[in-house]
Amino acid sequence: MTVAALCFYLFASVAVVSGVMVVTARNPVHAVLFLILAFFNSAGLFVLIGAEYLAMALVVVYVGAVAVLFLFVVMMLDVNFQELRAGAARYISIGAVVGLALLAELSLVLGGAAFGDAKVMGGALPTPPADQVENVRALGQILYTDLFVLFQISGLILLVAMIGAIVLTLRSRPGVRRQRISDQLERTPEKAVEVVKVPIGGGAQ
Amino acid sequence: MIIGLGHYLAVAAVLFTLGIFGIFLNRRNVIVILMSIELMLLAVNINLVAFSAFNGDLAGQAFAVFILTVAAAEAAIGLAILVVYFRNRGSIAVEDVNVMKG
Amino acid sequence: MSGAPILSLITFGPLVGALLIMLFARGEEKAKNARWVALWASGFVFLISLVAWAQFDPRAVGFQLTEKYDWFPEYNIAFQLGVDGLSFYFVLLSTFLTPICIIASWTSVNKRVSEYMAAFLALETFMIGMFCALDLIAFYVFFEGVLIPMFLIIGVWGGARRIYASFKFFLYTLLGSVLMLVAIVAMIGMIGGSGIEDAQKFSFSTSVQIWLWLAFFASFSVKMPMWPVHTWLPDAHVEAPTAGSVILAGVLLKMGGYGFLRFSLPMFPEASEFFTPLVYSLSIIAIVYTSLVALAQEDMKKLIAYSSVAHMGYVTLGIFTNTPQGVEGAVFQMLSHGIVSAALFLCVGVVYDRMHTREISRYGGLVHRMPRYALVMMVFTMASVGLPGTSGFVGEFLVLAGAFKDNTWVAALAATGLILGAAYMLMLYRRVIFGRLEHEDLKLINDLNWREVLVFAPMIILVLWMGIYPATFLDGIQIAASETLRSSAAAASSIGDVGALFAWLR
Amino acid sequence: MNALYILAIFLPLIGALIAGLGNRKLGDRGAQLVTSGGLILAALISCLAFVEVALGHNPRSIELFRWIDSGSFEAAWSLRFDTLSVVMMCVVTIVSACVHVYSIGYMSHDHSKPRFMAYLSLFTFAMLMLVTADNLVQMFFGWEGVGVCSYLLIGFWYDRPSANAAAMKAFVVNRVGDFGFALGIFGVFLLFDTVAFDAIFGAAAQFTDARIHFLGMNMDALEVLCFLLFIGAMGKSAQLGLHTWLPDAMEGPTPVSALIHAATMVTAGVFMVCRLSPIFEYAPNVLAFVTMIGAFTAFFAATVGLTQFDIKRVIAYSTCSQLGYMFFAAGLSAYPAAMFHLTTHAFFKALLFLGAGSVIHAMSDEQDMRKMGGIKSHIKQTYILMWIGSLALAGVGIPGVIGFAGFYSKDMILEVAWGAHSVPGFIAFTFGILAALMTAFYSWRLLFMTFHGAPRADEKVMAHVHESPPIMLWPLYVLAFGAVVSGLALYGPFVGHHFQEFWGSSIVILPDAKGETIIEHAHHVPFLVKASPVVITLLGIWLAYRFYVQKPHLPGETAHAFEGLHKLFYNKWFFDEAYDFLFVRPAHWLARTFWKRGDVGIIDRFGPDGISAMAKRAAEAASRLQTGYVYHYAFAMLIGVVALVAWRIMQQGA
Amino acid sequence: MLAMPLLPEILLSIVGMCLLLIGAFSGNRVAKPMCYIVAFSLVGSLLVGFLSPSGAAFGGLFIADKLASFAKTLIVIGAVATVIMAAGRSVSADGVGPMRFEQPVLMLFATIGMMLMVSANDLISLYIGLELQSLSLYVLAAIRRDSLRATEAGLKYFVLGALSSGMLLYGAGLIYGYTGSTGFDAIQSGVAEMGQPSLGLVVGIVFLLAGLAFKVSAAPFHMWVPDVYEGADTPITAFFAAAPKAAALALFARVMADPLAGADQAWGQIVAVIAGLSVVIGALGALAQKNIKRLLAYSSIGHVGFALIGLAAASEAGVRGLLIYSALYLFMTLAAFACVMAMRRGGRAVETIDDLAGASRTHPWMAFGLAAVMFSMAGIPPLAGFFGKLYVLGAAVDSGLYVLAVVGVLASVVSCFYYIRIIKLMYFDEATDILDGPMPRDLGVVLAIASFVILFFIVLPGPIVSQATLAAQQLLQN
Repeated sequence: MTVAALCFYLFASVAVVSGVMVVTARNPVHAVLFLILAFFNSAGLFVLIGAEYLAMALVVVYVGAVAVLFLFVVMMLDVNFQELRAGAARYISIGAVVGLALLAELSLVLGGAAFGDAKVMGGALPTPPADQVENVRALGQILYTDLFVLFQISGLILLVAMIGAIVLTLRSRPGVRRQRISDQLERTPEKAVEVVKVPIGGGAQ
Repeated sequence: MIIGLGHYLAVAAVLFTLGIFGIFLNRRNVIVILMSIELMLLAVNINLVAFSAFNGDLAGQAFAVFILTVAAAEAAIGLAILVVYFRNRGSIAVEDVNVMKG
Repeated sequence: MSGAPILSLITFGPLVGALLIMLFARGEEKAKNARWVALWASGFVFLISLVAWAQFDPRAVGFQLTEKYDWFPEYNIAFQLGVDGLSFYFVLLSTFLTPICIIASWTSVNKRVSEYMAAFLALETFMIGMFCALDLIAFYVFFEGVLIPMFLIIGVWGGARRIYASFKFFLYTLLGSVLMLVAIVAMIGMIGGSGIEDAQKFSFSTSVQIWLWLAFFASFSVKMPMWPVHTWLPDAHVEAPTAGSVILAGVLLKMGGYGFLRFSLPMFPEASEFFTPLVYSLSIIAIVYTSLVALAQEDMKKLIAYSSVAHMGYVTLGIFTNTPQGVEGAVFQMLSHGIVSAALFLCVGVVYDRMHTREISRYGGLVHRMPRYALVMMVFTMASVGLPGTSGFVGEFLVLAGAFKDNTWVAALAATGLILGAAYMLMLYRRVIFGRLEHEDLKLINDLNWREVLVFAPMIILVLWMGIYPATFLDGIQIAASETLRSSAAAASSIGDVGALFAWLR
Repeated sequence: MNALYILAIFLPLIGALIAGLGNRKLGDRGAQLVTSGGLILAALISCLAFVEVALGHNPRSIELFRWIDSGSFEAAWSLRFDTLSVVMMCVVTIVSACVHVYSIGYMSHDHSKPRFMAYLSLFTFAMLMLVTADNLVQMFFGWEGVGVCSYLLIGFWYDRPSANAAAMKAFVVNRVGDFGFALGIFGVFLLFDTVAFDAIFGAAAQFTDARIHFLGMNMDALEVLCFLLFIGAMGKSAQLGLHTWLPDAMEGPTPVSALIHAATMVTAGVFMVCRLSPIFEYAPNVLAFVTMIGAFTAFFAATVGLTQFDIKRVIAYSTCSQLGYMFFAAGLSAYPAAMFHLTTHAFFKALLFLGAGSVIHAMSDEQDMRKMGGIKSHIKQTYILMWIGSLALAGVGIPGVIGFAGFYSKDMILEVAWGAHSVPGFIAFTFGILAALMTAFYSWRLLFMTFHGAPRADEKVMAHVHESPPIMLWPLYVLAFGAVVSGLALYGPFVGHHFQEFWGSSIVILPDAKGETIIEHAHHVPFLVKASPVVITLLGIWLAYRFYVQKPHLPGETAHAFEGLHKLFYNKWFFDEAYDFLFVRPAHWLARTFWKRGDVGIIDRFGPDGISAMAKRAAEAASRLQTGYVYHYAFAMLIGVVALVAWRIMQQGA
Repeated sequence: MLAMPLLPEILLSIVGMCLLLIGAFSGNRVAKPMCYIVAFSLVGSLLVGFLSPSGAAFGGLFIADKLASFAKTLIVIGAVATVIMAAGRSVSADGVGPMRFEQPVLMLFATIGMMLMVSANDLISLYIGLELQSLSLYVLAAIRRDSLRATEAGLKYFVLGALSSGMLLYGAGLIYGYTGSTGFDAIQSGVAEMGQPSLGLVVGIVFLLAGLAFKVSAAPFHMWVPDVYEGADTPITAFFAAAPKAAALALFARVMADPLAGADQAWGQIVAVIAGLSVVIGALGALAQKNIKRLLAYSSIGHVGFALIGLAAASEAGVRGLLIYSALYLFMTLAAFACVMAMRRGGRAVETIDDLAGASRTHPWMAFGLAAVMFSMAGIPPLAGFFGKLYVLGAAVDSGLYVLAVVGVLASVVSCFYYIRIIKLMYFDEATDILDGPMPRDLGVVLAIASFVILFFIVLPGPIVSQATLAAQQLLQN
C-alpha cells in the first residue's frame, strides 16, 4: 500500500460518494456542492496520474465557473425543493436493474483492461518523458501546434454558447431607466441650466 | 498493490453510471439533470486521462481539455435554456416538462 | 424495325398528353379542353399501337421492337422495352380501352375533369410500360406506379366508401408488391443485371427459386387477385368510377397473370412446378367460392367484380397447367376478360349514370325502355358466361382443356364454374333487364345515346372477332407461350418429390 | 354446290341479323318475310343436299377458316355434310320453316315480332351448326348456341317472372350437361390429341384398351369419355335427372316449343350419340347405361304425362318420353332406329305442339285442359290435325301393312329392344311397352279433354273460339303430311335391310359375333312382338275413352284410389323439390355464407381489416410510449445501450 | 497549404462573426437580409469547396474527400433552402415578435459545425464539430424563447443531446483507449491489427453508435425527435430535418466505414437492429399523429432507419445507398416543410394534418407537390424515394440481410398509410376551412425545385448516383 494507492482510494471513494449525493441530494444547492466535491477529488485523481494541467483546469473551469454558474441559477430560479414524487419509486427498481446492468457491462470492459487487454503503446502524440517536459508544457505544445484548429473551433463553440446564452436570456425591458453615458457627457450648461429672470412678486413658472 | 488502468476505469464507470442514473431517476428538477451530465463528462474525462497516461499518448488529455471547454459551453447553454423555460412554465420540475407527447 | 422508338412513343405518349392537360388546360373551357386533349392523346396512342401491330411479327421468336437506354449503370440496370406475344396484346388492350374509358367518362365525370384525364393518361403510361418493360426495375416501377393514378381515381372520383376502398386497394396491393421488390433486388444481385432476358436465362438454384417464387407470388396473387387475397377487388370496383372499374378489370387485373407468365414460369420453373398444386387449389377455390359469392350479391358491380375473381381463377389455373393450351388459354382469357368485364362495367356505368344506384333490386324490366342496352348487355353477359362464338369461350375452354391434361380433378372442379357462372350472370341479367318495369323512376330512363353506342360497338365487334377468329391473337401468343413452356419443361423433370406438401391434390 | 350448302347454313343467320338489328326500318312484315323466306330457301337446299349427299352417297366436309388453334388443339370452322347431317338438316330446316310461317300467324298480336323471328332464325342457325359440325368444339358451339337461343325464346315474354325463371333454369340445367360434354371433349383431346371427327373416328379402334386417370380412378378411357359426352346429351335431351327444365320451358311461345323443345334441339343429344357412334360402340357399358336411362326416361315421363293438365306440359312430357325411346335405341346400337324415330317424331311432335298452339290461340291463351272441352266443332281442322298427330305419336297402324309415322319408328325401336337379347334390351322393351300404353292413354286423354265433352271455359272465351288463320294451318298440313308418310317413306333407307348403304360411314355399328347388326336382329323378331305395341296402344286409347268420355268420374276416383302414386306422378316424382333441396338451397346458403362469413367475417376481418386494426393498436401503443417525459426518453436510450452492449458482449463471448 | 481543404469553413466562420457584429449594431431588422447573406455565402463556400484542394488538412484532423464534399453539398442545399424559407417567415409562427438576427448566425454556425463534422478525420475533431452543430441547434430549438413549446423542445433536445454526447464520448474514450489513437487512420489500422475486436473496443463502438444514432434520430434514441420537431419554430424544424440529418448520416457512414471498417461484424448487426427498429417505430409512431410536424418527425425516423439499412450492409453499395437515400430524403423533406410552412390560416400557422383538407382545390400546385413528396416518401415508383429504397435494399440483400429488407419494406407499407392519408385529405376530402393562399413565392420555389428532383430523378439519376458512388468508393478504399 503506497501513499499513491491510498490517495487514489481516498479520492476515488470520495468522488463516488459525492456523485451519489449529487444524484440523490434533496436540495439542489447541496447537489451542486457535492458536485464541486466530486470535481475536486477527480482533480486529485488527475494529479495522481500525472495530468496536472487537467487537474488545474478542472478546478478552475468547473469549480470556478461551471459549478458557480449552477449555484447561481439554482439560487436565481428559487425553485422550491420538491419531495421525491411517488411516481419515481415505481421506476426505481427497474431503473436500478438497468443501471446495475450497465455498471456490470462496463466492469466487464475494465476487467479486460485490468488484465492488460488495453492498448499500451505510444500513440500518434506520444507523451514526452515527464522529467524533461512537464505536463502543462507538453500539452501546450500540441494544443497550439497540431491541434490549434480545434482550439480555434472551441473558441467558436464558446462564442456560440455566448450568443446562445444572450439570445435566450437577455431581455430588454421597456421602461427601465438606464444610464446613458454619452448623454451625460454631452450635457452642456446650455442644455442643463436655464437662466430665467424672475419678476418680483411673479414667482417662477 | 499498484493502481492500474482498471482502477481508473472503474471509478469512471461508476461515475458514468451515476450520471445516467441521475438523468432518468431524477424527478425533482432539471438542474440536477444538468449536473448529472457534468458527472458523466467527468467520468469520460477520467477515462481519457487514464488511457492517455497508461498509453503514453497525450491525445487523450488534449481530448479532455476540449471536453472541458465544451462542457462549460454546454452548461451555459443548458442553464440558459432552463432559465427561459422557467420563465415560461414557472417550474423546472422534470415531470412538468411534458406539454408535448404522443 | 429500326428508327422510331415506337414502344417508347406508345408508352410515354399518354404522359405527354397528361402534361399538356396539366399545363395548358385552364380557363373557362378547362374541362372541355382536357377531355379533348385526353381523347386525342389516347386515340393517337391507339393509332401508333396499331402501327406497332403492323410491325409486330407474331411468328417471330423472342422480343421485338426492342429499345434500350442506359439508366443506372452502376447496377447494370438499363431501361429496356420490348414486346413478345405474351405482352403485345395487352399493350393493344390498354391502348384500346383507354380512349373508350375517356369517352365513357365524357359526361359522367364532371368535377376536376382535367385532373381526372391527366390521371387516366398517366395510368395508361404505367400500364403500357409495365407490359413493355424488359427490365426488372422498369417493370417494377411501372407495376407499382399504376397504384398512384388508380388510387386517385378511386379516391377522388369514387363512390361513398371510396376512401376505404382506395386505401384497401393501395395498401393491399402494395403489401404484396414490396416483397417482390426484395426478390427483384435479390435477383439483380445474383444475376448482376436486371434485364428480364438475362434473368430468364439465369438458372437459380431450387431453394432460391422457392423463395423468389413466393415473393413474386405475394405480389401477383394480390394483383390477380387470387383467393383469399381478393377482397380488395369488390370494394375497389364498387367504389371506383365507371372508367376506373373498366381499367381495373380490363387491364390491372391482367398484371398479375402477365407477371406469372413473364417471371414465375420461365425464371423459377422448378418452384412453379413445386407450387402448382397450391396454385391449383387456390384457383379452384377462387372459381367455385367466388362464383358462389357472386350469386349472393346485391350490387351489380360487386357481382361483376366477384365474377372477375372467378375468371382470374381460370387464368392462374391455365398458367400453371404447363400445357400450351393452358397457357395460351390463360392469356386469351385475360384478353377476353379485359374486354368483356370492362364492357360489363361500362354497362353498369350506363345505368348508374342515369339512376345513381347499382343495387340490382332497384332495376328490372329495363328492356322495355332500353332495348339496345339489353342487346349490348346480353352480348357481354353471354361472353362472360363463355358462350362459344364469343371471346369468353376460347380462353376458358383452352384453359380447361389444358388443365384436364394435367389433372382431371382440377379440370372437373374448375368446370363447375361454367355452371355457376351461367347462374349468376343470368340472374343478374334477369333481375336487371327482364321482368316488368315496376320502378316508377325507371319509366323515363333513356336508351343508349350515340356516344355510348360508339363505346360499345367496337367492343362487341372485338368480342365476336375474338370468339370467331381468335387465331389473330392466338398465333402470336403461341410462339411466346411455347418459349415460356420450353424453359419450364426442362425443370419439370428435375423437381423431385418435394411437392409432397400438396400432393393430396394429385 | 358447296357454296349453296354454306348458304343454307348461313341463311338463317343472315335472316336473324337482318330481322334482329334492322327492326325499325324493316318493320314486322319485312322481318317475317326475310326470316321465313330464308328458312324456306334453306329447307329447299337441305332437301337438295339430302338427295345429293344421302341418296347420292356423296358426303363432304368444307373447311371455312381456322378457329381455335393452340398447340395440337386445332378446331376449325368447317361444315360436314354426310347422311347424318343432311338428315338432320332436312328435319331442322323443314320443321323450322313450318314454325316460322306458323309464327307469322301465331305471334300476330305480339309487340316484338321481329325479335321473335330473329331468335327463331338464330336458333336454326345454331342448330345447323350443331348438326354440320366437323369437330367436337364446333358441335359444342352449336350446342351452346341452341341453348342460348332456347334461353332467349323461353324467356321471350320477359314480363312474366315464370318465363324468366324457366329460361334461366333451362340454361343452367343445360349447362350442367354441357359441363359433362366439355369434360368429354377435353378427354377426347387428351386421348386422341385432336378434336376433329374424322381423326377421332379413325383412331377410336386403337384406343379400346386405353386407360385414363380420371378423378383419381384408373378407368377405361373410352368409357369415361363416352359417359361424359353422354351427360351432355342427357342435359340437352332432357333425360332423367336433367329433364326438369323441359316442362318449364313450355313458358315460351308455342312455336318455340314445337321447334326447339320437340323437333330439333332436344334431339341434339340423340344426334350426338349417333354422330359419335364410332366411339360409343367401343364403350359397351356406357351404351348399356344409355339404354337404361332412355328406358327409364320413357317410362318416367309417360307416368308424369298421365296426370298433367297443362296441354303443353303433357306434350312436353310426351317429348321427354319419346326421347327416351330414341336413347334406348341408340344405347342398343340401333342408331338408325334412333334417327328414324327422331325424324318421324320431329314431324308429329311439331304437329302436336303447333296444333296445341292453335287450340291455345283459339282459347284466348288458355293452356289448362280443365278449362277446355267441347270445342271440336269450332276448330275442326285443328281437331283433325291433332288426331293425326296423336295417331302418329301413339304409333297406330296395321303391323306389316301400313301405319302412321310413329308406328314404323316406335315399333322398330321396340323390336330392336327385343332383338338385342340382352338384359338392358329386355328392360327397355318392358318399359317401352308400358310407356307406349301410357302414351296412347295420355294422348287421347288430351284429345278428349280438349275437344270433347261439355265446354268448361267461360262464355267469353267460348264466344271467341275460332279456327286459326290459313297461315297457321298450312304449316300444320305440311307437318301432318310428314307425320303420315315419313314413316313409310323413310323406313326403307333408314332401317331397311340396306340401311348401311344409306348411312354410309356416318354411323358405325360394330357387328356381333355372327357379323350381324342389331337392326337385322330387329327385323327377325316374332310377329307377336311386332304386334304388341299396336295392341297395347289400342288398349291405351280405349282406356282413355273409358275414363274421359264414358265415365268422366273415373279419373278422380282412380286418383283417389292410388293417391300416393298419383301424387308422385302429378308432382313429377318430386324432382324439382329434390333439386331445390339438394342443390339450389345449399348453393344459395353457401353463397351467403361464403360472402358474409367467409369474405367479410374471416378474410377481411383477419386479413386487411384485422391487420390495419392491429397496426392501429400498435401505433397507439407506440405513441403511448412517447410519454413526453424526458426521463423516459433517457431511459429508453439507456435501455437501448444496455441491451446492445449486453447483446454484443454475449455475441463476443460466444 | 495545410488549411486549404478547410477553406470554406474558415471563410464561413469569418462571415459568421462579421454578421454577428453587424447584427449587434443593427438589431433584428437586419435579420432578413442576413438570411440572404448567409444563404449566399453558403453557396459561395460550396463553390470554394469545389475549387479548393481535397485531401487531409491540419495534420490529418480533417479531411476533404468525396464523401465530405457530397455531404457538404447536401448540407448546403438543406441549409440554404431552410435559411431562405426562414427569411420569408421573419415573423414567427405564432405571430409573436420578429426573427432574431442571431437566428441566421446560429444557423450558419450550425452549418459550419456540420461541415466540420463530415470532414472530421479524428475523434476530437468529430466531437468538436458535432458540438458546434449541436450547441447551435439547442439554442435554435429554443430561440422562440417566449413559447413554452419551443423552450420545452430546447430543453428536451438539450438534455437528451447532452446525454447522447456523453455516451458518444464514453465510446470515443474507449475506442481511443483500446486502439491507442484518436486519428481515424490510426484507429483503422489499430482495429485491423486487433483482428477480433476486443471487448473494450466493442463496448466503445456501441456507445459511439448510440451517440451517433441519437444525432441521426434512429430508434431507440429517437424519442426527442417528435417533441423537438413539434415544439421548435417551423423554419427551425425544417432546418433540423434537412441539414443536420444529412450531415449526421454522412458522419455515421464515415465513422463506421472508415476507422471502424475492420470491426464491421461488431457494428453491422447493431446498425441492422437500429435500422430495423427505426423503420418500425417510424411507421407505427406516425400512424397516430395529428400534427403534421410530429408526423414528419416520425417519418424522418423511418427514413433514417431505411438509410441505415444500407449502412448495415457494411459494403460499398450500402454506403452508396445511404448517401443516395439521404440526398433524396433531403429533397423530400425540404418540399414537405415548404408545404408545412405554407399552411396558414388567417395569417397564423396551422399544424394539424386535417388543415390540409381539400387543399387540392385551393392550392392545386402545392397539393400536387406535396402529393408527389408523400408518394415519394412512401417509396412508390416512379418517384425518387423509391430509388432510394431500391439502392438501400439492394445493398442489404446483397449482404444477406433478407430479414431486415423484408422488415423494411413491410414497415414502408405501414408508413404508406399515413402518407396516403395526407393525400386523401388533400384530394378526397372537401375543405372545411380554407388555407390562406396563394403559396408564398419562396416556399413555392423550394417546393418546385425539390418536387422537380423527386419527379425527375428517374429520368436522370446520374449526378446524385455517380457522386455517391465515388464517395463510397473512396471511403471504402482507404
